[in-house]
Amino acid sequence: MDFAYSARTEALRAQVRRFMDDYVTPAIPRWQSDIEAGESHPRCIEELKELARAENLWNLFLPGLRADEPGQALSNLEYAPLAEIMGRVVWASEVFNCSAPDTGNMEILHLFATPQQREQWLQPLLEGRIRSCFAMTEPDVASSDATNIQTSIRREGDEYVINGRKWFISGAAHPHCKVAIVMGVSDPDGEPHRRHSMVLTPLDAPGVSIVRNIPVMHHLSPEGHCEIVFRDVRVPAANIIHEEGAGFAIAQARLGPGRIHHCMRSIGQCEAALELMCGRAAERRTFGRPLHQHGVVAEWIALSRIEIDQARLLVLKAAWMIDQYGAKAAAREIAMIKALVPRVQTAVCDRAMQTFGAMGLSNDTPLASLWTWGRVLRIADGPDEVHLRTVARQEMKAASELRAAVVKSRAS
Amino acid sequence: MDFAYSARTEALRAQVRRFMDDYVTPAIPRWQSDIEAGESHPRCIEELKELARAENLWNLFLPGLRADEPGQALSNLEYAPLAEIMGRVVWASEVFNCSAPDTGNMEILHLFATPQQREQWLQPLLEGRIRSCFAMTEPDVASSDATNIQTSIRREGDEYVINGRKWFISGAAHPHCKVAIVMGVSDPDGEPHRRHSMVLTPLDAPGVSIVRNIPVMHHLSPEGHCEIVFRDVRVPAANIIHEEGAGFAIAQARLGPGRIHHCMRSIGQCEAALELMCGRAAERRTFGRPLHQHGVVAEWIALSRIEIDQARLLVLKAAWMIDQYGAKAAAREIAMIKALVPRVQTAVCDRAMQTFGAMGLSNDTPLASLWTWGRVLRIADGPDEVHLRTVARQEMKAASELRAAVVKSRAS
Amino acid sequence: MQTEGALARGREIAARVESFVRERIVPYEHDPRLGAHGPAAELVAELRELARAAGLLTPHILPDGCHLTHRETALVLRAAGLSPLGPVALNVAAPDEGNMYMLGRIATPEQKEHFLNPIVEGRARSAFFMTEPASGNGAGSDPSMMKTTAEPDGDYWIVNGRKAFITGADGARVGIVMAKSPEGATMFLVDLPHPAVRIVRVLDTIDSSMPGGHAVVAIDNLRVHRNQILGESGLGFKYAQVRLAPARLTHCMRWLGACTRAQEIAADYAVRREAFGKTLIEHEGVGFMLADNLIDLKQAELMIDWCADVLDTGASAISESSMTKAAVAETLFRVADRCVQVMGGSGVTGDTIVEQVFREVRAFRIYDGPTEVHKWSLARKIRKEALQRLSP
Amino acid sequence: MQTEGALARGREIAARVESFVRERIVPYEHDPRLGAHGPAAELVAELRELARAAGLLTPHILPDGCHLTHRETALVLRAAGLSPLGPVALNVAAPDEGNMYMLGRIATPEQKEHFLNPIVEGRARSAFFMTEPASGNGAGSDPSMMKTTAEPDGDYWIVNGRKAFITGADGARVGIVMAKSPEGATMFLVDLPHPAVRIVRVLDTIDSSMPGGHAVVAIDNLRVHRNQILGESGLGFKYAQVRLAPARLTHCMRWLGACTRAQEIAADYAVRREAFGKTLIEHEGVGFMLADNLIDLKQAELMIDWCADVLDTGASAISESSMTKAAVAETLFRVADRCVQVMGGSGVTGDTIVEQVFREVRAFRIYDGPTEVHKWSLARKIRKEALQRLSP
Repeated sequence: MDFAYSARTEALRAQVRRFMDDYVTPAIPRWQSDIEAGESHPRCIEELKELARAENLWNLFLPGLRADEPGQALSNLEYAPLAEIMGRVVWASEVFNCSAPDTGNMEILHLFATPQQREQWLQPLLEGRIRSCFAMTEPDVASSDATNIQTSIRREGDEYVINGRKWFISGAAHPHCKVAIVMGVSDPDGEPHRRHSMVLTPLDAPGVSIVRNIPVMHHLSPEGHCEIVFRDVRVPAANIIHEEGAGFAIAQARLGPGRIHHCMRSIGQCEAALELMCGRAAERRTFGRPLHQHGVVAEWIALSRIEIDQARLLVLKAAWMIDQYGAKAAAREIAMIKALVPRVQTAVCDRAMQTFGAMGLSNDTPLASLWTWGRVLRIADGPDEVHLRTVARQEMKAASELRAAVVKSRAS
Repeated sequence: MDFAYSARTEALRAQVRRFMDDYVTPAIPRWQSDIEAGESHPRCIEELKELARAENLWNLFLPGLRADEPGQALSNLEYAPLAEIMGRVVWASEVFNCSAPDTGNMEILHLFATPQQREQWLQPLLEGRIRSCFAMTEPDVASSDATNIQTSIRREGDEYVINGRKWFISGAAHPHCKVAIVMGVSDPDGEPHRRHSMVLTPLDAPGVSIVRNIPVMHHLSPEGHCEIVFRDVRVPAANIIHEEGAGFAIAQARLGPGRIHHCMRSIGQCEAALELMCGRAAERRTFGRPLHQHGVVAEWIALSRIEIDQARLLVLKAAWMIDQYGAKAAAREIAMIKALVPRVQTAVCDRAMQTFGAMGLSNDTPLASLWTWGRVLRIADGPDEVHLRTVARQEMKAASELRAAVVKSRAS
Repeated sequence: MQTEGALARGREIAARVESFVRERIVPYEHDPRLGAHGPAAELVAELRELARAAGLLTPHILPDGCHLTHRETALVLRAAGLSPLGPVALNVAAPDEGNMYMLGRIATPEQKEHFLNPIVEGRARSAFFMTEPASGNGAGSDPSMMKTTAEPDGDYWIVNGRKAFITGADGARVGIVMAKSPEGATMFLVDLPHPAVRIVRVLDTIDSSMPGGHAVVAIDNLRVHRNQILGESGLGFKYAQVRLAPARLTHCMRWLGACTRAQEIAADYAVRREAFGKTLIEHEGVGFMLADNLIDLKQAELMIDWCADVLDTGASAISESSMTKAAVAETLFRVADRCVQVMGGSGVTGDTIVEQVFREVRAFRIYDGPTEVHKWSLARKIRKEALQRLSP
Repeated sequence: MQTEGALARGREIAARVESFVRERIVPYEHDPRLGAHGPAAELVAELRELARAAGLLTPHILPDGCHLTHRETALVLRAAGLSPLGPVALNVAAPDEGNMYMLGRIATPEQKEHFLNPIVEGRARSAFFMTEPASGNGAGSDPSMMKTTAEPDGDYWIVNGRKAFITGADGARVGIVMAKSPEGATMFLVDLPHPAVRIVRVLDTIDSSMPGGHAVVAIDNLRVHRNQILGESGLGFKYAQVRLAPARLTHCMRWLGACTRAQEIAADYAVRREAFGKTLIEHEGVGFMLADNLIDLKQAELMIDWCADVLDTGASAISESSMTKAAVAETLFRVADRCVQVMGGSGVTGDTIVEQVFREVRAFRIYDGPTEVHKWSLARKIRKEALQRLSP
């Protein structure tokens, strides 16, 4: 057991931190003014991507990256602390070609793409030339139970015909977004976990319409959380991922590393919020003393530090487990961090907002926006309750095995 | 970074677990009936001590243990998971000569004992022939601020004369308890952190009287949490520990590893409580289904697992930091776990009690007693608030250093 | 909702009860006759003699046998609860208070004469034998799973079964035993002690305010005359409902009183004790805990008064009392927990009642229906109402 | 405490308000004229025309200028709050409602005619210029640190300063400006817009219910006639106290209404939506959240009614309104948070008002005194009372 980052990780952390300080942070005002001018893809992003790729800070999320693919292959444990640093600026991951949902999509394609799919979609994604989205959640059913997904993917000759409605499809409004991985029912009469398939669907295919970019917590993301209707959309049968009926299994597999990334970015946001809170507590005086000398503010700072450090350790442990034993063996840990980290983020940001008073409600700090985003994460990708249910089931199973072992050892 | 226990630790965990299963657990009924018969030191303890020493499971808590001293020297990180296993049975630590407050006292003596003190007190303690107590807390002042301690230790010729009242002195009612390390004021006019000294005080010295064994949360500990009056107690000047005025510094140094031990034992108790909760949830049915299928119980199980795993990681990290960088460098982490772990323990035990319903209020399970003990730990050795204050101060300091560094790097 | 005027009677009694408890009962809080299973019989008798002399024994029942309104009872029982010994001294403690309420409404004149009057006069304690052991799939807190049986035998009934957590059974002179007759759940009034009603053991529990503690009881071939059936055979659950909501609420009232006193003790401690150069209460961590308590105590009081008002309209207040019991038990536990924390080391010793109140209120989160059972039934109510709203 | 009878008038108005809001105002909840800085002026005018036609505009002020009692107001404002648009439509929204209350009590007949009547008639909005920017060590929420000055100049006063978070300043026609005169804090009534009162910017904040949003304002050499002083020079803080407790409380009333509706929406969603083979509400995790809300909503209601009763006795209710504001804001935030969680993805979109109510109530935990400031003053009160108890 060793709680120190490896030398390689420390070097990468320093490099990413320096990159953020030198290039990303100074670009924030440009990014902001482009966005305010209605630009959905600020120009600075492409410039920064070039710089990042030149430093080989590229595709850091993909442990299986091949030598002939651009970027460097890191383990989940190596990548996690880098995601934390990137997470401090909401749009920074894209600069390193490490942004969701592309990361998860690239993982899937890396595992299952046919040579043609690889050339058509994976290669451009790895090179950061296009972006992609993942169309799973549906407005009409509780999608945290993936077997509920209703969109139909019907085979007709050499094509699949897609009909359905999806929402909260992140990234679909990005001007580079060219393709969606659509999950739907291909075999309505099949066994529940073999009913679904995933197909690569170009966003410019006839019948695909982005109905709206949904404001989430009053905030319109430039990349979008979109509602998309698929009406008689036809794609070549060759666009199936892996095989018919594999949709549910792929969806399960896809979630592990992606959740680690999300959680580590959230940890970075917690650290940013705590720094802001400490700064405010040092500067602002009420009732004759600085805020940090008010016991309740000091307690908030301490609790935030405890919660963040604990959460980080658990996320890192989950990353380590995926590296060592695979995502399936880490299923319990992954569910734990997914239920935990957004709660920590909202708690830390909430305290920071309260420390800032009315200013904390405004966009003069990033806190209100981080807080609402944390609140969304308590629901997105399955609400807390679903993940807690998973943890409880695993725990009950482990406890019953333990009881059985005790009974057996007493009998022997 | 590596989250696996070392091979040596795994072997020791297996050995301690087996020892607990083979010897300690089966002795619980004998221990219980001896206690109920009014015996303050059940006979089984001495038998088990011999067995443990024979297996060299002895003095595992002391990294600095010398080759010529009994037992084996482990690092804090190696010992922590063993303390977790021992902690599941409240009285088990003594079997391995690893029980508080002797561990902390042995640490101090190991560092500072004169040859005579070593022979008279440390050697018998290391051999488990006597026990000791640590007399610091006083009823009349808030002792979590150690500079408040008022007991007087006055030099008179070749002797110190001790006058004062102490309470919550753990272990003082143990029949083998022969000596107290007493903290008091030796130089009332000195600089606040140099006013106090510690002296070794035999419990049979004239003027020492154990006024009462205080029931804590309605529970009378056989080893005692005692109130002790020192009235004109005279001890040789040679009984001073280290030097006059060193009391405060020694008290600070003593706390680090001891808190790790307490916290890891508490983690073991949390695991025991969670196991009981899962067992109950599997067996008991209400409103037509087993308890674990009630969402609220499942949620309790999941939250408990998350809280325990997080807390364990933070305690292990603190142990690792003490090993790597010393207790002082780990001060923030030690304050964090002291504020955190008793809260986790009371939360987990509270849920387990609630799962058992009325039975959870009775002594038919150990839960009520574990829960009340956890509640005491939120106050003993400094209430949560004091430790959170420490964490907040360290965090404010770190944050202000960080801001200064940013300003400096921008200026350069 | 009741006007101030209508509450004057209750206020006057409550004021006298408060003075009595603070002046006469509080000094007994360190009496050596306080045991793990509640105050000893001798102590109970001594305290009641004081209350009798002060004209305050059983103050919520008027000389004509009428009860105060629930709102008035709230005032009186809060005052009685200012000491954990107060309710026992004044004869407004559980389970007697609930039993008197139920017997007053359902018992025959002869039954009242024989069973109720001695309780009202503070000369006898009573116990309510309903809960059954959970192991072996007994009823636990789910009364529909009751296994104790009553079989007719001429003018008599023969009762057999096991009961658990029977508060005050040890030392009670009146028993109300719930059993399943061919007609359904039925209550039997029994003179205790009785050779067929055996105290198997008295549990060691974290609470310690109730005389006789909580017992596991075996009932073997208990023979009861049919005159001793309370009301009618088969209507036991209906009668239990009569007792249910008011008894939940009186627990809330008493523990509100106890927590009010705990807050006083903690605040007094916090203005005297110093740490790090100022009094404890000047530390925000402590001051805010006491401020939270102030708010929580007020919320508990308001919920109790609201539910009492509903009961005083004659409604059964099943869901209102569920809301109140769940909210008040959880709220008061937080209050007591904070008082312990404010008191530091003194908070975990018996040197003040804060430690006891903390344990008692922990237990209150479970007895009379754990918080979760109440929430479960509230969720069902919400579901029913939403469905009605959607398809009226 | 008030009898049912005395509340009949309030109940009748509240019932009409509730029907009006549900039937006429709710359909506007997706109106495109709802912006980040509140509903646009045109929408406000349209809604008020509906209320005027229904005879429900400014329903808490009677034709003779008298106000309903605070308890009655609670009933009416809760009903108005059932939609976030309701208070604006009915002209019972902040800050106008509090300003009308204060002007009604302090303004001269001439001032009422000129400044108050247009507000009461729903033709003008008003703003209360008190809070100052925190940076530069301005007042923030601590009024004793006020830096805006008023200097006498013959029959006129010259006012200079910076104000922050001035709700509704953008678009207001009546301004109440607090400044420090040689006598102390003083309030000036000002016709707006005015060239000397410049909206520096309107903040983007997480809430969006209040027309005009929250503005940063620069006041440069504003010249005001002495007739426009509200009451007397130097008594500004005293008048602010008149407004203080009632305005805190009406916020609580309105948001209680909004959260009540959010709970309805969440419950309706939870009985329709299915997951893992049953409706959401049948999952305990969801059912218990809704049960907790049921309890919390009742507690908020009871606190509000209690504090309103205290105000209706004529007391200033400073500490009662602190308790109520702190408790209700935190309680309602938990309620709104659970509604969001129950609604899942729909809960974070604007498809229902749940998302907005959640944001609004988050802001409410800060404005009108953050929870911690109220607890801080409650802790002082507890300290004072404990010291008195110990050495009377």
